[in-house]
Amino acid sequence: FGSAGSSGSDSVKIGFVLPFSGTYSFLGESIVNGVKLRLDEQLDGEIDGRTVEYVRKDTGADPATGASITQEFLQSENVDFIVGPVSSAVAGAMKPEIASSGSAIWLNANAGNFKLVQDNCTKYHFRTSFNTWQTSAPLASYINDNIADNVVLSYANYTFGQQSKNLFREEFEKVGGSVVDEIGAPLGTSDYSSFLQEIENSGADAVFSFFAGSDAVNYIKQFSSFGLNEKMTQTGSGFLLSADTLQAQGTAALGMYSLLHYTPTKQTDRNQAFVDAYSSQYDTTPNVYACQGYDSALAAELAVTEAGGTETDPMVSSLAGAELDSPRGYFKFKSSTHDPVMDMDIRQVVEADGGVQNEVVETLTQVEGPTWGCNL
Amino acid sequence: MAIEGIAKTALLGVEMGMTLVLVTVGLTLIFGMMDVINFAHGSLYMLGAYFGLTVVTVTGNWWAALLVAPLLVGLLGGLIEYLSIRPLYGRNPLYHILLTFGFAIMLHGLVTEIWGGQVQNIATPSLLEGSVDLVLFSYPLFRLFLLGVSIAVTAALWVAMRRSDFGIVMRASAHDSEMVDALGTDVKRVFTAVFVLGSILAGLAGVLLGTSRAVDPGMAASIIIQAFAIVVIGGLGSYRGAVVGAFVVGMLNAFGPTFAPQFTDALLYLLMAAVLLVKPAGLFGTPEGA
Amino acid sequence: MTVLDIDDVDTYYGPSHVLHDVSLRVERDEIVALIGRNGAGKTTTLRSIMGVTPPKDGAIRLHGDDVHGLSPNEIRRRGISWTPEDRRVFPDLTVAENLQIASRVTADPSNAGHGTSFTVDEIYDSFERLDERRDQRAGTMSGGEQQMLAIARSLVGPPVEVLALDEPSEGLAPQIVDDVRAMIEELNERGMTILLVEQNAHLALELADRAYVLETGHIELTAPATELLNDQDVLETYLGVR
Amino acid sequence: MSVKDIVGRHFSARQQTDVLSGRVRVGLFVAGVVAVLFAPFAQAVHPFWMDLATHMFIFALFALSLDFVFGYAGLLSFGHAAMFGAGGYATALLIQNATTSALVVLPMAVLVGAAVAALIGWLSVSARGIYFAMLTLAFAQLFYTVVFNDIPAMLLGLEAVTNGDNGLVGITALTLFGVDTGSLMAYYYLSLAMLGGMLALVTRLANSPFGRVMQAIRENEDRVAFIGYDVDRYKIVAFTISGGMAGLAGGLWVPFNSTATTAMLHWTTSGELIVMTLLGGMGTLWGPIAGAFLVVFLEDSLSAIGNWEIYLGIVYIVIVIFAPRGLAGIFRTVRSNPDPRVLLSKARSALATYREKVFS
Amino acid sequence: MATPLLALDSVTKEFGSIRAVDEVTLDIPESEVTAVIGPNGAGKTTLFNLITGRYELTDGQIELRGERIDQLEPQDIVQQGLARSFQITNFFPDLTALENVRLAAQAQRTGLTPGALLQHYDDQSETREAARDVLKRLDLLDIAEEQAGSLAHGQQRHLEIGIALACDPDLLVMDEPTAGMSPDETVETRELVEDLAEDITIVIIEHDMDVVMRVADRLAVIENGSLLTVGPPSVVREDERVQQAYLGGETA
Ligand SMILES: Nc1ncnc2c1ncn2[C@@H]1O[C@H](COP(=O)(O)OP(=O)(O)OP(=O)(O)O)[C@@H](O)[C@H]1O
Ligand SMILES: Nc1ncnc2c1ncn2[C@@H]1O[C@H](COP(=O)(O)OP(=O)(O)OP(=O)(O)O)[C@@H](O)[C@H]1O
Ligand SMILES: [Mg+2]
Ligand SMILES: [Mg+2]
Repeated sequence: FGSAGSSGSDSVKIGFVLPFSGTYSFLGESIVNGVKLRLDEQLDGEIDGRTVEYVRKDTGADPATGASITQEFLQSENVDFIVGPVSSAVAGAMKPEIASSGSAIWLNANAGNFKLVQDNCTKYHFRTSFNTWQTSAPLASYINDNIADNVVLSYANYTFGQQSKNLFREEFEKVGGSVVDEIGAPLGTSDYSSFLQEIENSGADAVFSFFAGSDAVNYIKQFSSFGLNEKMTQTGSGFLLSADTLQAQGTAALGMYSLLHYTPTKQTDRNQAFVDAYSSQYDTTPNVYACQGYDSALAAELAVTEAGGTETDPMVSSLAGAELDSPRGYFKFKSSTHDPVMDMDIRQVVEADGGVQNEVVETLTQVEGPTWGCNL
Repeated sequence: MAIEGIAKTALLGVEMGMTLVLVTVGLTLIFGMMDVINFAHGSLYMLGAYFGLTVVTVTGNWWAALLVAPLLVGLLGGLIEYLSIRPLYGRNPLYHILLTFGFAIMLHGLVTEIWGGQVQNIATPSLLEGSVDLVLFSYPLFRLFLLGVSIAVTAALWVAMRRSDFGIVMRASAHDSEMVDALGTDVKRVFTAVFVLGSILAGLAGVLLGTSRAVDPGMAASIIIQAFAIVVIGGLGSYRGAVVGAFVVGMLNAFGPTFAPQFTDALLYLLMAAVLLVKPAGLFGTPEGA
Repeated sequence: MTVLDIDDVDTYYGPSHVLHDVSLRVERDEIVALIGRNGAGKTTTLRSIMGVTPPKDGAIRLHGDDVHGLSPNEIRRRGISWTPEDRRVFPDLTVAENLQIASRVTADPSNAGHGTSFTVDEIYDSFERLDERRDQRAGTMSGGEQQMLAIARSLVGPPVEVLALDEPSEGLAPQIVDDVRAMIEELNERGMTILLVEQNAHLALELADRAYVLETGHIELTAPATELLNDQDVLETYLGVR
Repeated sequence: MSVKDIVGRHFSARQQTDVLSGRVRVGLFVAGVVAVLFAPFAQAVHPFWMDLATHMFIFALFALSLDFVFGYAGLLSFGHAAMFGAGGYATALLIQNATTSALVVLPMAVLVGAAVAALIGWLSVSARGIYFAMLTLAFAQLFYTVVFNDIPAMLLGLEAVTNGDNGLVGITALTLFGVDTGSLMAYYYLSLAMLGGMLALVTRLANSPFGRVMQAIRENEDRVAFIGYDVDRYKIVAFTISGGMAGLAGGLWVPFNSTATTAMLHWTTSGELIVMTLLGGMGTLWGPIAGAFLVVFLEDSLSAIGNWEIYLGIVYIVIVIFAPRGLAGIFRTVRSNPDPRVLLSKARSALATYREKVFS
Repeated sequence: MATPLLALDSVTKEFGSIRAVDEVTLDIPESEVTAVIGPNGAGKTTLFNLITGRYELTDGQIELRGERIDQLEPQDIVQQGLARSFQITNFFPDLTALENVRLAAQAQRTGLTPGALLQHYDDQSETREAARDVLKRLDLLDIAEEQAGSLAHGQQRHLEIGIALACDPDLLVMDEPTAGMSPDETVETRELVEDLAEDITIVIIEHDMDVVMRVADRLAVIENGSLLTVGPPSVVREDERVQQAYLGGETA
């Protein structure tokens, strides 16, 4: 059991609903690191004179566990903020708990499913991460203009992959491109070779993909080992080629394009300061999850300071429409959805000393997604 | 599909199947001999990859990893057998499920603790980079190497099992190890040897596949059920079954996405169910209790 | 010369004490019978000797060397071979493979070669049925056939100094029992010392030189076999032969 | 006359050979009383203990369902997640679209679980031992892919039925006679009552003529046919009953978490269930309940630590090596030698046996 | 002549190239004891396996009271009144002796009904009494509550018969009931068979000639799968072929 009792008026309590075991544990830890970098290191564990307390529990990848931890944090731990989760499925299970309780702000530090906003959107939900539209659709016109007017889509066959692929397809067809074929591979596929053959057979000039984690590594490594990188241009949502997988993908990823809201190598002063602070604290470069964690901390900081306390409704009001000084560049919570409005980077993988890295080739400013009927 | 397409897919199937053999052989040998349902086998495979990763990082030499990592896994497998499975002989083999499940969980946590949860990969040795032109199509050299090693190991083991009485001792021990002992064979030593051999093979598969695939703590869970399915399809304890089963599943993996793209993840289980409904003890197994 | 010397052996199955200070001695080239009612501890005595159920106390010496505490495989390789009760053939293995399990074993250096053993070919020469059925799965053989296989299996492998037979005549047709009798005599002539456990007291006593009578884990008496064969009292009290 | 005497007399009128002997029944009765009194106590001290306890009850019920076929009839099912999930999804869909009445929903969960089990059982009984386990695993995994890919929606032309990997969320609480069971305490008592009722039912089944046949099948399946029983039919019936209970556990689990997710159907759920059963002591009915309690407790209390699986794994390994019959075995040893010195020497001899087995 | 209780008509069983049972035609008349003898591996047990439904016939047919039973499952054959005991003891070692027998008695009385699911087994007084009667007849009543697996060998062999008996058979087939018994136990078993023969038809496989000669009304000799001869013991034992094939030196 965690420490019982409610947080006093002079403390801010944050509950981490994140995976600390299993495949996603690395993401969970990165988010926690990001949060703690801001609150513990830069603010000495205090927001506006209130001590920050944490509770954490492991969701694994199981939505039911996520829901029950959320319940416990809300009812028994009396947390002021919930930070998490990693997976959209877990987020779906958490949402009804948070919406009906209304006793804490939910800083959604990674789950991108746009449906969280579409169906019964709740004002307690603030996305410090992204939504699926933002990490897929905006790449469409860039590809159509600069790379190819026909693509084949490949994706991990689960909600997130399907959403990314559908949103991209819609946008790509809207800007005049054509989609030759779609190829879905089961989540967790370790050998993509026969899917790759299908991709090759499609004859498209470019591929747009959604894969993440170990799937992304397997897919990219095998894509290049079968020589497809010489026949077509690989593009994708930023998770395909993010900082945490890029090391493992290595030179196989060279020349590939992706779209994401945070790039550690981005040459801005704000980012440089963040990277330096993070690196000196944790001995490793930050990734997008760490940035999302960091921004969650910024949001908590802003909410408590502006509202002058941890009352939920005043904090909601102070966050809606507020801007954060995020390492990713421009960041604002859109008033109608509480989704971020932010800069998105189109990056290409290039060689760097001792490996490869993403280089920003173009930044799309203040990218705003649809509202999906949500009007808070 | 064009002829070169079919040929290439078939080669892919053979390659995927033969590579799986490295994992399934250990599993089936261990089961066949000791009735041990080894849930930790996937973890040994995973350790092969991580040990390989570390050896490559330290020495910078992939070939050293190929040699050293499997031996380390073998050593660890031997320790596991010696310290925890050995005291359980003679007990209901169902308890091995609990034991090896415990190891699988523990090793998963341990690997995450030591190497971290992020996805890694063993860099392909420069000697094996690139592709080979096979007239109809070109094929990655590393994968051909993988295929070659798997075939060589499979064949060597097959010959060794035929030449020696190993296979017979194994099957006899599964049924009545006390009697095998009383007839003059040191069953415990053979058991340990089998476990070590199975571990070495799993470790070898770990290094090889850790080079062509992602290395992460989830790799154990993702291979173990597939490996079980193969072993069951072939018939528990049957070496031939493990090879044929892996081959069939390799083909299924290769041709599945072409012919049944919507159902690729169900195919393995459909196959397993179909085989067991027709042959309740797998393709080459002998029914339990018969 | 004493080949096998069992001294004050105590054996337990878990908490239950089955053999109480059992001592017996087998001289070279003897046939010694161990008889007694069901549950007297005959099988347990053989299991103790083989190290399958190691005794808690006492000594077991094979021409002077203590083998107590060695594992069954070491004991076999030193020259004691055992045909268990209930056959215990490997049902999934063929006849040939059942024999191979035993024949593959090499002798321990201390197995001085006083004993003898059979090659697999010799077995096939003497057991016609096994020869015909080399590739049949042992589990599908008839009861009697399995019994033959079990005996045959204990005759191959490292030289057998002492052969411990547990109820070899069980389930055999009368004619085959005659064959077994002849075979035991022949084995003995070939140089195997034989420790024979039998329900069929007549058979055992006709074959044996000496006999021990076991009753609830104690050695009750020992005497030359011919003497016992004619002692109706003893036969009735300890063996239930009416 | 003490309570214990009355209880003991009432429960131990039958023979010693009954499943759950008189002594164990007394113990269970006392445990039941403690459980009933626990809720008000928890309410005062730390209400979330009730949440944890409810979690334990539901998994205990689930483990009980497995022990009935596995420990009792010798059928190792590696596919119980299918029935758990079927009951759970049926519950979620009913609550979302039809009614929240527990009197309708829970019986339906039982029926759906039983129907799935009947099908899987019917298809699997011809296989034995591990092959049976693997066949049930195959069907359960097929079921998992059906739900994960939302095949029902595809077939019915709807947008979503199972809602794929996102699962069904925001499931509201059950009502019982018009009363909402959403509070921690109400659900605590509901689950406890279900567990108690099912334990009584399973005990009854185990001690019935039918239960004896199941036990005989576990011991010597071959002979059972030769005394005149249709073995396959008995197995299917047992599997179906067990599936109904697993369905009930799923039906309780879903409103408890307000979600129905694919994780309920995944093979790891079946695997964890087997672990609970073995850890507790299979074939004792109450052992697996204790096993479920322990696993749920450990997972909950360890999960605040990083990489807590290391410790959980070690606990499993140590228990299986040193406590051959699981928690039930430990408990029996403690009960028969309450003297701590005797226990200490037992523990020492267990260590000695271990050393002997390893190093001899 | 009235229809025999059991009629075998050119019953044949092949295992690959082995003809284990070769065109055996044999009638088993009601209320007699028929002993089946023959060398090891002659096909006796296989014949029993065919009669009781464990194996499928390669050829021929089997009738019980004029009705074919060779297509039935083992459990259905038992329900028709034909039970067997096994050559190798084959019961439920962890259950008590009484439960072993009661299970068999129950099979004849209780189907798979809701009642059988929810009743307490001990409340089935008819089944319990039937089981106790069987144990009494076998003189096993005083070990009724002991675990079958812990019984002495001879008692286990008797229990093996008891289980078959509790199936309430009209025809009981017994495979080597005296196997592994001591001389006095063998005598007891012989007396038991004689007692059972009073009201049940029996077919018995036995290698102990003493037992065979005393209990059997008829002898059927099988060699190499075929029926060599059938007839009264006194006639058969003088048959030269039988002496050669089977009895060896034991004719005395
Ligand atoms: N595994 C065992 N566990 C517990 N007790 C056993 C075990 N095996 C045998 N016993 C007991 O040990 C005693 C001696 O048994 P043993 O088998 O040695 O007798 P035996 O003389 O060979 O009898 P038989 O003539 O029936 O073969 C018996 O009382 C028996 O019940
Ligand atoms: N499933 C089988 N496959 C192959 N051969 C078999 C099978 N079952 C029996 N046999 C063979 O058929 C023959 C008859 O066997 P059976 O068991 O009927 O003999 P039996 O007369 O009962 O002998 P015993 O007196 O030794 O028990 C034997 O040679 C045996 O090896
Ligand atoms: Mg004996
Ligand atoms: Mg026979």
